[in-house]
Amino acid sequence: EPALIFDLGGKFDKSFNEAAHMGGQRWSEETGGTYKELEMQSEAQREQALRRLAETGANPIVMTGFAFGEVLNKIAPDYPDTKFSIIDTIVDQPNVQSVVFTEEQGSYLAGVMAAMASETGTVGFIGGMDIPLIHKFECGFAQGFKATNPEGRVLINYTGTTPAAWNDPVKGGELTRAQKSQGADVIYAAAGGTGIGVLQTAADEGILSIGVDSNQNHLHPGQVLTSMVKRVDNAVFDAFTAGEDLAPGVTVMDLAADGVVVAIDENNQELVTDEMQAAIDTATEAITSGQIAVHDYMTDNTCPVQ
Amino acid sequence: MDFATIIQILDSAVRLMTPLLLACLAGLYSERAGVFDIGLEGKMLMAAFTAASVAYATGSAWLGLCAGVAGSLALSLIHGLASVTFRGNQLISGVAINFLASGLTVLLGQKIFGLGGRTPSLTGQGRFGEITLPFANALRDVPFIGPIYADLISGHSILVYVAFLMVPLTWWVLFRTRFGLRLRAVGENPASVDTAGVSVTRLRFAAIAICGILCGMAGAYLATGLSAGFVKEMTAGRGFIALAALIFAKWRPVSALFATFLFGLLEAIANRYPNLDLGVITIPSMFMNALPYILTVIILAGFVGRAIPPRAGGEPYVKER
Amino acid sequence: MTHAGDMPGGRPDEAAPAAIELRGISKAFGPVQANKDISLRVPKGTIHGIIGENGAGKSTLMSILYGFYKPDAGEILVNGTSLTVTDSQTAIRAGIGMVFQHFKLVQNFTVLENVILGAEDGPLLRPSLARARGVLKQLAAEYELNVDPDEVIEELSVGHQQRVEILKALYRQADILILDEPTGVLTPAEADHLFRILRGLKDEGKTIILITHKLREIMAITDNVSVMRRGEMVGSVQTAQTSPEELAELMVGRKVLLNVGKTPARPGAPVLEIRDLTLVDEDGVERLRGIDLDIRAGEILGIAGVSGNGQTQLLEILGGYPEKGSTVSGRLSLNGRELPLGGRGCDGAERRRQGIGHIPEDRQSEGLIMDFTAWENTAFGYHHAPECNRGPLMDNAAILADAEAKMERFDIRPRNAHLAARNFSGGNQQKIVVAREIERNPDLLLIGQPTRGVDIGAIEFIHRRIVELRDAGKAVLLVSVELDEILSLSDRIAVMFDGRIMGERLPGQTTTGELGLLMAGISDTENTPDSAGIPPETKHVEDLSPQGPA
Amino acid sequence: MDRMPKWADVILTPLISLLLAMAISALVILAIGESPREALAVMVEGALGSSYGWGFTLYYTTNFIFTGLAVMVAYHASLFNIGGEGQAAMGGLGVALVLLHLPLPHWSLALPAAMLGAALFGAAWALIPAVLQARRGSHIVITTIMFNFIAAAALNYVLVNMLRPVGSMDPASARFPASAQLPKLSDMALGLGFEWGRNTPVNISLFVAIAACVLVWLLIWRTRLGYEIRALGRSEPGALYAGISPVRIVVITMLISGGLAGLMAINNVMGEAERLVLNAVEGAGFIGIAVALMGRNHPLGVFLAALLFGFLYQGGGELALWTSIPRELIVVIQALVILFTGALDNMVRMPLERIFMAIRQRRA
Ligand SMILES: Nc1ncnc2c1ncn2[C@@H]1O[C@H](COP(=O)(O)OP(=O)(O)OP(=O)(O)O)[C@@H](O)[C@H]1O
Ligand SMILES: Nc1ncnc2c1ncn2[C@@H]1O[C@H](COP(=O)(O)OP(=O)(O)OP(=O)(O)O)[C@@H](O)[C@H]1O
Ligand SMILES: [Mg+2]
Ligand SMILES: [Mg+2]
Repeated sequence: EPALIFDLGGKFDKSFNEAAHMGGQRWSEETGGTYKELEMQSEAQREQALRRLAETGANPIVMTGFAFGEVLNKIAPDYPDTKFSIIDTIVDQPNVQSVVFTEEQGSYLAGVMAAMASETGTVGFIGGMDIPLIHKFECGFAQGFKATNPEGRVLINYTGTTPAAWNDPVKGGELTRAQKSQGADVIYAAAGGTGIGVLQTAADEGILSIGVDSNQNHLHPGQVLTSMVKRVDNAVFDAFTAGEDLAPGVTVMDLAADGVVVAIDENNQELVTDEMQAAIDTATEAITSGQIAVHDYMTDNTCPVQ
Repeated sequence: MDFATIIQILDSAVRLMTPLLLACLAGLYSERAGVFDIGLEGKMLMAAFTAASVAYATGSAWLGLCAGVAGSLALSLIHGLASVTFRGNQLISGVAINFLASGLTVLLGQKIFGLGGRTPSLTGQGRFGEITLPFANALRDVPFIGPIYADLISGHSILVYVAFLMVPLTWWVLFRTRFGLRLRAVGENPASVDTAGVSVTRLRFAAIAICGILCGMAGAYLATGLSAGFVKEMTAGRGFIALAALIFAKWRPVSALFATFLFGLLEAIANRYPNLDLGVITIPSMFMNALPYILTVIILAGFVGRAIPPRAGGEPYVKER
Repeated sequence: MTHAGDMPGGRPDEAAPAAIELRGISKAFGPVQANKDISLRVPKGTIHGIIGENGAGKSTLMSILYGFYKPDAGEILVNGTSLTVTDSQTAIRAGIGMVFQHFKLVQNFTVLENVILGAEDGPLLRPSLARARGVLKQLAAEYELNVDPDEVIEELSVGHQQRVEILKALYRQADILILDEPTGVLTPAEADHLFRILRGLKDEGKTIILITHKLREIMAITDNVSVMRRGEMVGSVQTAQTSPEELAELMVGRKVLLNVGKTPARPGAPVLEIRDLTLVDEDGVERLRGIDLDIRAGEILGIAGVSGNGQTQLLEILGGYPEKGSTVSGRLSLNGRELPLGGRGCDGAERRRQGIGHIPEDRQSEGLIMDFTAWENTAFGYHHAPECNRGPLMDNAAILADAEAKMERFDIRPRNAHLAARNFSGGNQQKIVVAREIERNPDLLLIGQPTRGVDIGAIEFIHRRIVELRDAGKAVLLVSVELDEILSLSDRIAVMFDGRIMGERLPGQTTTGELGLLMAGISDTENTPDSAGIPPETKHVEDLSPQGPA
Repeated sequence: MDRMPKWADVILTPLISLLLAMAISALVILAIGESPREALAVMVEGALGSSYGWGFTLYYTTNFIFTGLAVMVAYHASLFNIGGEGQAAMGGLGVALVLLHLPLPHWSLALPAAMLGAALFGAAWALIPAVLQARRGSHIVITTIMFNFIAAAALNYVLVNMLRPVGSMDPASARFPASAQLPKLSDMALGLGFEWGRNTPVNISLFVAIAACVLVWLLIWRTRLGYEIRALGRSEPGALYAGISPVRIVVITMLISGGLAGLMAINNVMGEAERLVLNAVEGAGFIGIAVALMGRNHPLGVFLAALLFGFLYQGGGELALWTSIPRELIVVIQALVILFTGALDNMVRMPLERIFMAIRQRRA
C-alpha cells in the first residue's frame, strides 16, 4: 500500500501539496487502490512519520517538499526494502527517487504569455515567503518576460517572512493593487493561500493574473491568463502506479516531460491568442531542444535579468 | 514620488488600516472598562470565518456581517464569563480564545466545506462592494482635490466608512455620555462604580460585547470586503498589531485612528517599495517587510512616552477576598 | 449577645425614633467572622460614634448598611421600615451616603465627574454636569465645602478628596451619612473644619455615623458611641456618660495608657546633619528650599506641618530615593560621613547599610509588599543583610524564625507569619513595618505618620517603642500631621511650610496655636510663645466642642 | 485562614477543570462526527502508551519548559514577555553559529558552548525591549510582539543569504558536525542495557530543562535577586523604598527570560534537527505563555503544564497522523484546556470552596 506525506502547509494549501493530494485521489479512483495519507504537525514529526510508515510496510512512500530532504537522507538506509519518492529536492540514496521540477521553465512560458498579454509593458510577480524556491519561479518568469519584451518591467513583491505569508489573501490583494497602480496588468502569484487574494483582486480590478502549482484558471474564468501547473499530481500518480518497482534516481519533471505546463483550457481560451500560442510553442520548442537555457536561480542564487 | 503615487499609497493605507482600526477600537472599549483583551486576533478570525460562511450560504454580505458579529460575540461571551463572572485571568482567557478560533474555524470549515478550512470564494452580493461617493467621477479631474476625493475618499467598502465614523462616535460615547463615564470609571476604579450603585458586571459585559461587535465587523471586512472568502489564519497577526496600536494610542480613540493609520501607511509603503535601492546597498525585501515593526519600535522609543493603561485593567473586580 | 446594659453609663435614648436599626447582622469572609450577630440603633438627628480596634469589623458593618457587602444574616431598618439592601443603589435611594475609609474616587476624573458618577440625570453628560456644577456651588456656600469642580482628583490633597466624597453623598441628598475614619488623613485644621460641617448637618436633622480611632473626637462631637471588639458589638452608651479611659479599656479589653510617659531627652552628638537641602521637582517647582537641621543621638525631632509642604520629599531624600526626575542639592552627613544625594550609592539599601531605618508614610505601597507573606516582609529592604543570607541563597529559615520572634514581641495578630501582608489589619501591618525597622537598631530612624489609621492600643505600643529607641541613644526623625502625636513624642519640634523650616520649638514651651501659625506659614517672629494666647488642650476642646459636655 | 485545603486547590481544582475541558472536547469531536473514545485512545496510546510516544511527548515537553520558564520569570517582575517566539528563534541562531564555527570534539564541550550561544542570543533579543521598557517606558508587550516579527525577518535573511549551503532549496543551515550530536535518551537507555524510545528526539536537553526548573525555583524564591524581582513585580514604589533599582531588575529579568527562551534551541535545533531550519520554534513561544500561566508561575507547575502540553502535542499529532480527524482539533483541545484550567478555574474553585466551608462548619 503506498503512502503520501504532505508538508506543513497541509494537503489543502492551494499549492503543490494540494496537487499531490489530487494525484493520489486520481490514482485511487483509477485503480481502486487505497493509500495512506499524513499531514505534518511539526518539524519533529517528519522523521517519526517516515519511520512509522516504513515500519507499517507502506511502499512506496511519497513526500512533498524539500524540507524532508535531510530526514530522508538519514533514515532511508534504515529501510532498504522500502522505496521513497521525494518531491522538490534531491536525496542521493539507493532506494530514493528524487523528483524535481523545472519551475523556471514553466515560469518562463508564463513570462512569455504575460509579456504578450500586457498592454502596459509592466507585469508583476507576488511571492509568498521569501525563500529560494520562490525566487526560482520569479527568475524564470522574469526571463521569459524580458525575452519577449526587453523594455518591459517586472514588479516583484514578497508577502512576508513568517509562515503567515502563505495565508494572507488580504495582503495578497493589497500587493496586487499596489502593483496595478504602478502599471502592472498581469500578475503572477506564487504564494499559496495568499495567491487566492491576488487572483481575486486582479479579477476585481480588471487585470489578468497567473495561477500557480495547480490549474487555477477556473477560479475566475476569463480573468486568469493561465496557471503555471507543476504536475506534482503526475509525479505522485506515477510513483503510486510504479509501486514497489519505483525506479530510484533523479527524475526531472521538465517541460519536455510535461512536468511543468502552462494550463490552457476553456476558461482562458479566449485570452490566449494565436500569436501567443505560437510564441508558447516556439519557446517550448527552444527550451526542450536546448536552444534556450532558462537559468535556474538555485544554481548560483542569482538571476540574469533585472 | 509623485502625487498620484502618494494618493495610491494613502488609499492602500486606508484599506489596510480599517481592520486594525475596528479591532483597535474594539480593544479600546474592553480595556477602558478594565478588561484586557489579547483575544482580538481570535475574535476577528472567528468573525471572518462565520461571515464568509454565511455570506456564501445566503449570498448576502449583510447577513455575513451579522454572522461575523455573532461569531465574534460568542467568543466575547466566553471572555466575559471567564474574566468577569468567574474572575479568571484575562490574559489566559485571551490566549485560549486565540487558540480556540484558530482551531475551530478550520475544523468547522473542513467539516462544512471540505476545503481544508477555506470557504468557497464569494461572488456578487456575497461581498461588500466599493461605494462610489456622489460626484466622485465628476470631480476626478479637478486638480489636487479631485484625486483625493475620487480615489482616496471615495471607492471603499461601506465598512471602511463605518470604521472611520466609529472614531468620533467612540469619542462621543466615551466622553459625552453617561455610559462612557461609567465605562471609563469601571476601568479606573470599579469600586467607585459599585459604591455608586451601578453594576460592575453589567458594565464590563456591555464593554466586552461592544468589543465583540467591532471585532466582528473587522473580521467580516477581512473576509467579505477585502477578500472574497475565508482562508485559515487569514488575520495573520492583525489582532496583535491592533493591540500594539491601542497601547500606542494610549487608549484614546482619536490617537487610535492615527496609530492604526501609521501601521497601515508603513505596510503600504513596504508593499510599494519591496526592495529599497539606496544606491550603495539594496535593502532586501525581508527588511522592508519588517520595516513597519522596526519603525514602530523606534517611534515608540523615541516619541511616545510611557503608556499608562486603565488603572484597574487586567484585574478582576473582587470585593470579598 | 452583649447588651448595652453591660456598659457603664447610660444607654442611648431608646424612645427617640431611629434612623437606622440593625438587627442580628452577621458576615463572614471565608473563615473570618467579621461581624457576629450585631445589633445597633442610631436615633435620628444624632451623631453616633463607632470605635473598635483595627479589624474589629467596623468598616464591614457600615459597608453592609450601605449595600456594598451582602450580610449572611440580619435585618436592616431605615427610618423604621425594613429594607432589603441588595446593592448600594437601594441604600442611596433610602437616603444613606457613605464616605469610605479608602476613598472610592476615580483618580483621573474631575471632581464634577466623580460627583455625578452613578447619579447622572440622563444618558447625556452635559446637562448632568451643568446641574451638578450649580448644586456644588450651593453646597459649597452652605457648608464651606470648597473644591474646584474642574480639578482632577489626583491633583487634590487627601483633605480635599474627602470633601469630594462628602459632596458626593450630599449631592445624592443623603439623610444618613456614614463616615469611616474621616480624620485619619486630615490635618487638625481640616479635621476641625470637617466637624464644623458635621455639626451643621446634624443641626439640619441629618443623622451621622462616625468611625474613628481618636477618642478625643468621639468625646467632642458624638452624642452616642458604640464599641466593637472582634466582630461583636460590645455595647452602646451616651457619650456624656463615659470617659476616654473607659472607652479605651472597653475597646482593647485592657487598660491603655493614653499618654506616653517619657523621661526628658539626653541629646548627644549630632547623628544627622542636613545643610541647605534643596529639591527641584520634574516640573521645575522647588519643593525643598534650603533645609538645615541637626538630629542628635538620643532625641526625637518632630517635624510638624500640613501634608504637602515637603515632608514627603525630605523623607524620600533621607531614605535614598529622591523623587524621579528631580534635582537635589545640599549636604547630608551621617555620623560625620557624607551621604550622596543621587546617583550611585544613593538608594534605600545603601542608606540602611549606613544605619538609617525608615518607617515610610505609606505602609501599603512602600513599606510592605502586600502580596508577600509577613515573614518575607520582615526582611524587606534588609534582604542583603548577612543575617538574611547563607552563601548565595537567602536564609529563609532564619528570616522566618526572626519574623516569628518579632511577631511575638510586637504582639502582631494573627500570629501567623505565613499570611500575606494584605490579610493583616492596618494596625498590624504597621506593626510589621515598625518591628522590622526598630529591631534593626538603626543609628537614625526616619518615621512618617507612624500611627495613621492605627487603633489606640497599637498607637500606645508603637509610641513606647519609639521612645525606647531614643532612650537607647538613637536619633529619631518623626514626621506627622498629628499635632498631638508630635507634641507628646518629640523632644524638639521643627515646623515645615512650603519646603522651608519655619522655626524650631521645644514641646514644653510652645502651644498648638503657635505651631498652627507656623504651619500656616506665618513667619517665625521672636520666640514669643502663645501667639494665639490659648494653651494647647483648651484650644482643642474649644475648637471641637463649643457645647462642651465633657 | 484559607477557604479550602491547599491540596484541593493545587490538585483537585485543576483536575476537575481538566476533566471539564476533556468533556467539552469530546462534544466537539462528536460534533464533527468522530468518536471521542477512539480519539482519546489514539491520543493516550500515541503519547503515553509506549516508550516511543513518551519519547516525543518528553521532547515537546522540553521545549515548553524552556519557553514556559521564560514567560514565568518575566511575569514575576510584572513583565509580560510575548517575545518568547523571537527569542527562541534567535537562540537557534546562536546555537547554529556556535556549532558551525566552533569545531568542538565532543558533545560535552559542544553543549555548554551551544547553551551559551543560545542564551546569549535569546537574551540579546530581549535586551532592547527591556531597556526600552526600563528607560523609555515603551510597553514591553508591543516591543516584544514587534521583535517576534523582526526576528522572523532577520532569521529568514540570515538563513537564505548566509547560512544556506549553495544550491540547497531549503532555507536552512548546513548540518552540524557529528561531534556536536547530543546523546538521545534512547542512546542512554541502550547504554544502560535496555531499549527505550528508539528513534525519538528526546535528548539530554530534557535534563537541562529540569535543572533549569530547579534553578529558576531557587532564583525566584531563594535568592536576593529573585526576592527583588518579585518585590518590583508587586510594587514599584515599594522597590524604590527598599533600594531596589527598577531599571536594573527589569533589564536583568528580561535577560534571564530571553536567555531561557533562547535555551530552547539546544533541544529543537541542536538535539532534534541538528541544523537550523526556518520555522524551528513552531509557536512554542506562545505555548510558553499558556504553560506559565497554567503552571501558576511556579516551576513545578510549569513542568506539569509543559508535560500536559507535550502530551497534547504528541497525542494530537498522532491523532492527525493516523485518523481522519483534522489536526486543528488538537488546537481546539489545547484551547479548551487553557480556558478551563487557566481562565475558568474559579468556576470549579468557587463551588469547591463552598463545599469545603460547609464540611468545616459541620465539623466545627
Ligand atoms: N473584602 C474582604 N475580604 C476578606 N476579608 C475582609 C474583607 N474586608 C475585611 N475583611 C476582614 O474582616 C475583618 C474586619 O475588617 P474591617 O475592615 O471591618 O475592620 P475595621 O474595624 O474597619 O478595621 P480598621 O480599624 O483597621 O479599619 C478583618 O479581619 C478583615 O481582615
Ligand atoms: N493592553 C494590554 N492588553 C493585554 N495585556 C497587557 C496590556 N497591557 C499590559 N498587558 C500586560 O499584562 C500583564 C499583566 O498585567 P498587570 O496589571 O499584572 O501588570 P502591569 O499592568 O504591566 O503592571 P504595572 O501596574 O506595574 O504597570 C502585564 O505584564 C502587562 O505587560
Ligand atoms: Mg497593573
Ligand atoms: Mg475600617
